[in-house]
Amino acid sequence: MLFADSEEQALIRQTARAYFADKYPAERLYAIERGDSAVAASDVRELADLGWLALFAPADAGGGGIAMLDAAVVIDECGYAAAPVPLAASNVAADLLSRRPGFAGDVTKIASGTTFVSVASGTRLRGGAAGGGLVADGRRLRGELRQVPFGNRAAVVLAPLRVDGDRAFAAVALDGCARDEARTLDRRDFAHLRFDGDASLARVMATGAEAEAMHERCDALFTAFAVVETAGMLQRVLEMTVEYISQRVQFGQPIAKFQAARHRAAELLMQAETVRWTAYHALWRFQEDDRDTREIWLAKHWAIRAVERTFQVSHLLHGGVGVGTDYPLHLYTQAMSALAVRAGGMGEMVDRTLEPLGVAAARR
Amino acid sequence: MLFADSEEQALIRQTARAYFADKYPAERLYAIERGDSAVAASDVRELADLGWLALFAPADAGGGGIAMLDAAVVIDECGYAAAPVPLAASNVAADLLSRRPGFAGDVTKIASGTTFVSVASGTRLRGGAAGGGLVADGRRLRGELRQVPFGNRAAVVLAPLRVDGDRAFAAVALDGCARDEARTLDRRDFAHLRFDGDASLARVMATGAEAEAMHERCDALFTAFAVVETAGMLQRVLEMTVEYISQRVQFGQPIAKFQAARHRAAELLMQAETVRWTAYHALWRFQEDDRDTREIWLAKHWAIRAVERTFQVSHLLHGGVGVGTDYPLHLYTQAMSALAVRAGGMGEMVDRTLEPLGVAAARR
Amino acid sequence: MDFAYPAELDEFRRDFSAYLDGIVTPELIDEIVRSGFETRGPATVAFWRRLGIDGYFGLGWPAEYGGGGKSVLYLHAFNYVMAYRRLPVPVVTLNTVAPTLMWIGSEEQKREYLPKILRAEIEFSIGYTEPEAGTDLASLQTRAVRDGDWYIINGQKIFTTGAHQADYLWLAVRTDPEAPKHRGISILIVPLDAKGIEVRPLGIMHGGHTNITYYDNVRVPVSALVGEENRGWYYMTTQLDFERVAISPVPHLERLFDSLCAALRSEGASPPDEWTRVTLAQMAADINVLKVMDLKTASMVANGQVPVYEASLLKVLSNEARARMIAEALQIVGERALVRAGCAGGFTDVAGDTFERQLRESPITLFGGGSNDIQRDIMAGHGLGLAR
Amino acid sequence: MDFAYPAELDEFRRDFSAYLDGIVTPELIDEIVRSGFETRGPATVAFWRRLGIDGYFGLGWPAEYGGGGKSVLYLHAFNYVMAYRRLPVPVVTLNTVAPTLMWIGSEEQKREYLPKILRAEIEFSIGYTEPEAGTDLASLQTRAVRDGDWYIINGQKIFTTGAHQADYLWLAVRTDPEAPKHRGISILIVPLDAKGIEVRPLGIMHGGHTNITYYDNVRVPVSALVGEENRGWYYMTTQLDFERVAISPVPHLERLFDSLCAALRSEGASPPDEWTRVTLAQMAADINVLKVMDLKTASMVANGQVPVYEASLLKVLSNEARARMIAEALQIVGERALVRAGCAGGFTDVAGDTFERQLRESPITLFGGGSNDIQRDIMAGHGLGLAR
Repeated sequence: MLFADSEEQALIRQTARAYFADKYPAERLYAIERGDSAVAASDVRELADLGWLALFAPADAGGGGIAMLDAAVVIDECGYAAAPVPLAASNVAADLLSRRPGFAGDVTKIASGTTFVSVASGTRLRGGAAGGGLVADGRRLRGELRQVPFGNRAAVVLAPLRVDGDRAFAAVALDGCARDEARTLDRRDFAHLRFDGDASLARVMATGAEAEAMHERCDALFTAFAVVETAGMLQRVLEMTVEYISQRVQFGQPIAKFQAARHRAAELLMQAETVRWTAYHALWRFQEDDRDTREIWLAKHWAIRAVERTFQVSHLLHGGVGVGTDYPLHLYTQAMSALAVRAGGMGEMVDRTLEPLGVAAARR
Repeated sequence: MLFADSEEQALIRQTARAYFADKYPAERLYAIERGDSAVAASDVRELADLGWLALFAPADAGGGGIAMLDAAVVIDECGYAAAPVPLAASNVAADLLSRRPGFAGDVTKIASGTTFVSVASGTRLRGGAAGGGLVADGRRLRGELRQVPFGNRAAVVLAPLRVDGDRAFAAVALDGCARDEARTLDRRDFAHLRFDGDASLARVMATGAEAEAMHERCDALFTAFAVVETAGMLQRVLEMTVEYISQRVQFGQPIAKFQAARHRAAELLMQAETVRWTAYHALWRFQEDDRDTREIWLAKHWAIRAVERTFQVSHLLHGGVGVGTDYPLHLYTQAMSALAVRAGGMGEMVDRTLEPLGVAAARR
Repeated sequence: MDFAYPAELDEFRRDFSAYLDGIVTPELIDEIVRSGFETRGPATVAFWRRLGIDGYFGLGWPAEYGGGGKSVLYLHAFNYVMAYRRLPVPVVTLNTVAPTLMWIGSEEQKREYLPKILRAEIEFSIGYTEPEAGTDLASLQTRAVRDGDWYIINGQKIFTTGAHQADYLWLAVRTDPEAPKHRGISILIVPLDAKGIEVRPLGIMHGGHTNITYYDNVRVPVSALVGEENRGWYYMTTQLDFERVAISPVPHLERLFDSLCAALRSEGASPPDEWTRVTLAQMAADINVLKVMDLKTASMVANGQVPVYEASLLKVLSNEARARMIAEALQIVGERALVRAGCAGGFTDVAGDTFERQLRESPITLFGGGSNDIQRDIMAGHGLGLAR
Repeated sequence: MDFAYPAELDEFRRDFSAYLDGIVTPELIDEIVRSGFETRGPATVAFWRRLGIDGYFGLGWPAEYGGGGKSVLYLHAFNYVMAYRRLPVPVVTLNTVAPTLMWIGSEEQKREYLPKILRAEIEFSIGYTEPEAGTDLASLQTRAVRDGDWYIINGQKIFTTGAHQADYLWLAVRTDPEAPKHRGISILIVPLDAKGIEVRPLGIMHGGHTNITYYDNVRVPVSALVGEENRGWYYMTTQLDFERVAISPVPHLERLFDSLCAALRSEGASPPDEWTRVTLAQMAADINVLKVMDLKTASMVANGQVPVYEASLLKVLSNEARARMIAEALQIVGERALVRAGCAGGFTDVAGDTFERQLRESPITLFGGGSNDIQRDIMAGHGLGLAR
């Protein structure tokens, strides 16, 4: 057992930290937040060159073929940098496509940066608004997908839908759909997609129980990576706060000399550590046996509360400085609060957490 | 508006504090806890002489006729002293009996200390185990009442029951029942009562909707007084803890000089204050309009969490001293933890709290 | 104990609400919502003038200053109703400047400013905090040096909120650098068009901006001094005790809660899951506590007492409840709560505010007016007698 | 990262559980339950001797001392299984005395005590805490004065748990009153039948008692000194770091949780209400965190690292979870959980323990082994580099 980066992971982490720090310094993040800059096609191509858009899809299907846990290190560092890049969505999409024989070409296109593919995953994944809204009826594709990550520039989105009344999971080309900007708490690049077009734009990947399983895999992976990304954010918030209270002088001494402040910092440490290790551990279990998603939901459940506490404590310790748009804290607290809702919220996690317990349902 | 004792209430409080301090000093409480002493018939007669067994039942029905809020001050002080006397049960019983024309004689007997009457109120009041277990079928009274307060020496217990299939509320004489000691976390004088006797021992006070309303009133009053009693305990735990940390020296200074300890003491203050005022305010609402029980459930909901926090914080600050049986803290933390469960627990309070919100039930 | 809320105050709340229904126009609401609940636009100014003329700004002022002479409970009720409806109030001007002027202002200052405040013709911005003096406010360094009949001000303030649109600054300055830090502070009234003042915007995460203000040899006459020289700290803290009561934190939380319940009750909403119901029940219990403790502090002031630890207690309770409730509201509403105002598919509360904006705004209360840790120190000291 | 739990350890757990099924008799369980999980009775001693003979007490000891030479992960697994089943372990003797003796004991001490410990023939009680030295352990005052080949001990200890039934004390004494407080402490092994020792019971709220022990000119030979004179504090704290890992707080919580789930799943149980279900889900998430962090600290030790802030983190997390979970368990079970052992109508967990007793026991962990506040100081210092 080793609860620390392997040599290879340490190298990946080092590379990713340096890349994100260089490419997404605070000034650029502020500009993106203001709308004065954006993650451009060239930025995505760079991610493709680094091999980060399809990290753990098998190499023979056109992916990077590295272990999920190694891939997670990149996502972790993406969170640490608060880089608003669509790594989680792209990697999940590549994984799903790589598992269907006829779709290997798509993985290659993702990996090379030729086609950007997103996934329609979000809150209330199971039967909720995000993924349940598409219907292919005869020759027509109708409905909408809400808050699709990077939906403003994706060419394809993977989504559950109904084809002639049956459940299916498909790769939907976005050529014919209308895109409404859906600026959110954390990001500017989400979109609401409205479809009223040609059903042939939806290439069905699976139907029936297979589609259901694919949707489950999509949810599990997306949630697991969201927790890993959150762990990266919590780590950076911890470091930022420790640095701030060590330097900021009030009442004649650094804030960190006050016991209450030190204890709050210790709480941030607890949140960051626990979210990190439960996230990686859950992903490892899934990597070993992809029917074992239980720890993913437990880790998300925990992470939601950790984010809430970290939001409060980090802002409390930062005081006025922390709410300034020229200081990075708000980028993190906003992004992690959104992630806490996005990849399955508390209500859903309670349902999923209770399932394996075998405890009878409430009387109603 | 006045959030403080009136002159009359201050007098009642002074009397009650002095009486309980004199009559139930720590040494006697330890002895009662060990089983080397008990609240005796003479102790109950003293309470009768003070007029405390039927404080707010109307004077013309044989009660003390004071306001509920004034009566609550005595219960509050009973909690402050951790005195294991059956004031809440007796006063609730007197109130219920005073409201039925044929039962004024019982109130007089309660007030004079001739007959001790308890109520079968407890956890899961509505349809739960405590009150729902009695059946009068023809000439036979059968069933059991669990954890009846002061059930080891009460002569009568008020309880809901079914009479020939209909809901009823009755005064049940305990002559013919078997009593099993039910020593609990907080007390030695509870009893499980098992009935297999004469139905005429149950004098019916109300049936049908009236019985239901009486049961509701019983629950509401019992819960409200439980929160008031809890407030008294929280106050004493606060004072005890403040005194302890002011005197106990560690690392060369009193514990109270450590910011973390001071902040924890502040938290105890918050718990004690909030439970006190929500309890009295809720009881006042009920006094004004006895259909308005909403605040009682809200106050209990809050008090349950306050007790949990106070348990942790007070023991943390006391360290080893707090767990010794020669120091009073454990009497309080045990008693308040039991009260938190007893007069309606969290599950029930959530149900009752949600009722007035008009929010649709969960999908199942 | 007497918990009966005075019938005349119930009546006042009803009447005032009906009055507001009559004068709150769609244009006003639109202006408020579009500004992100931050800017003072023309509809807002017109609204305030109307409130002033109709006597609501001077509700609690003594008759000699043209006020209504009502008890602090009226002020509390006024602010409660306004806050619940998310209507703007010139808080600093009404709750800090005016009462302090009535208390220790010169006759000239009273004559000059009070009538204009009453009619909403002028507005003040508060200049206390400095880059190196946040929580430790008393260590402020902006200097005012006496030069004949003038003070000459040099320094820098941060979080001078509203300074870009106000008329005057209510400025805390150091007039005696030799004295212990709490004893060398004075309050000056400084016109914002005085020479040497520079106002620079400072973006804040919930939208809009506060300001940094720079003072370069700004000259004001000695008549700008409020009260006695070097007694400023005493005025500031005494005023703060009262201000904390007039401005209840509770109506905002009540609106949040009511908005959630309304959304869940609305037709077409899917029934809430177990977690949502359990969370709502907890919120209801929290709101109940806050309302009762809020009444307690208000009634203390009405009875001539100064709630010290009680105000701190209410602040800590409400701050923690607010942070928790907003995070939970996002969880209850789900992804729709994440959408920013103006984008399709979002969700707003009864006052047209998004929950995501309220989340972005929530940190302010965690440290504004003394952090929760400072409040806990106050409770330990004033409430329990535990000296540091 | 490598999270795979070694297959040989899985196997060990399985085998050990099966072994226990074979030797745990109804008499043993009855003795344990009736003693309130406190007393060492004859069935318990027999059980321990059996475990000792079968090699389980020396699992992690080097072969030279007759041990199994297994990694700390085996110790962890052994303790986990025992704790989950609520079976007693002579914790102090096995986890403090034996490892410290192996580390810095004299050859004579090793020869004298280790074989007997291995065979469960002797037991130690720990004497660290004093009335005036609780959390601030290093300020202990019990003196040991050198007198030729003897130490003469005078003083008083509190919470000398088990001293009424143990054979030896593992006593921290002050040997140099002039040195800084951490540098004048030594460890002595003191037979409990030595002249001048008085053991008085001190009742504790979860039942049974701990002890106060008095030392009146107690004489022990200098050979009773463990390691070097005045290095005691170093030995105590170093040992503590390792001890904290071997003894996981998690199995107790897992048993609590599993007991609740089993009760709710059992036939005849009414379906849980919403609050219960939401609370169970939260407990499940908490348990998951604790299990993962517990594995982390254990694997660190197995890899030769010393978990300092990590151990504190686990302690704080588990203490808070424990206090919360037990209170919630009482709420979930309801009034039946309040009934004391031996009275009708109660409820017990899978190991025959009542929840109300566990509530009474729960305060111990909040301060035992360094209060949660001390642990937070350690996290801030060692984990974040924030000096006091």
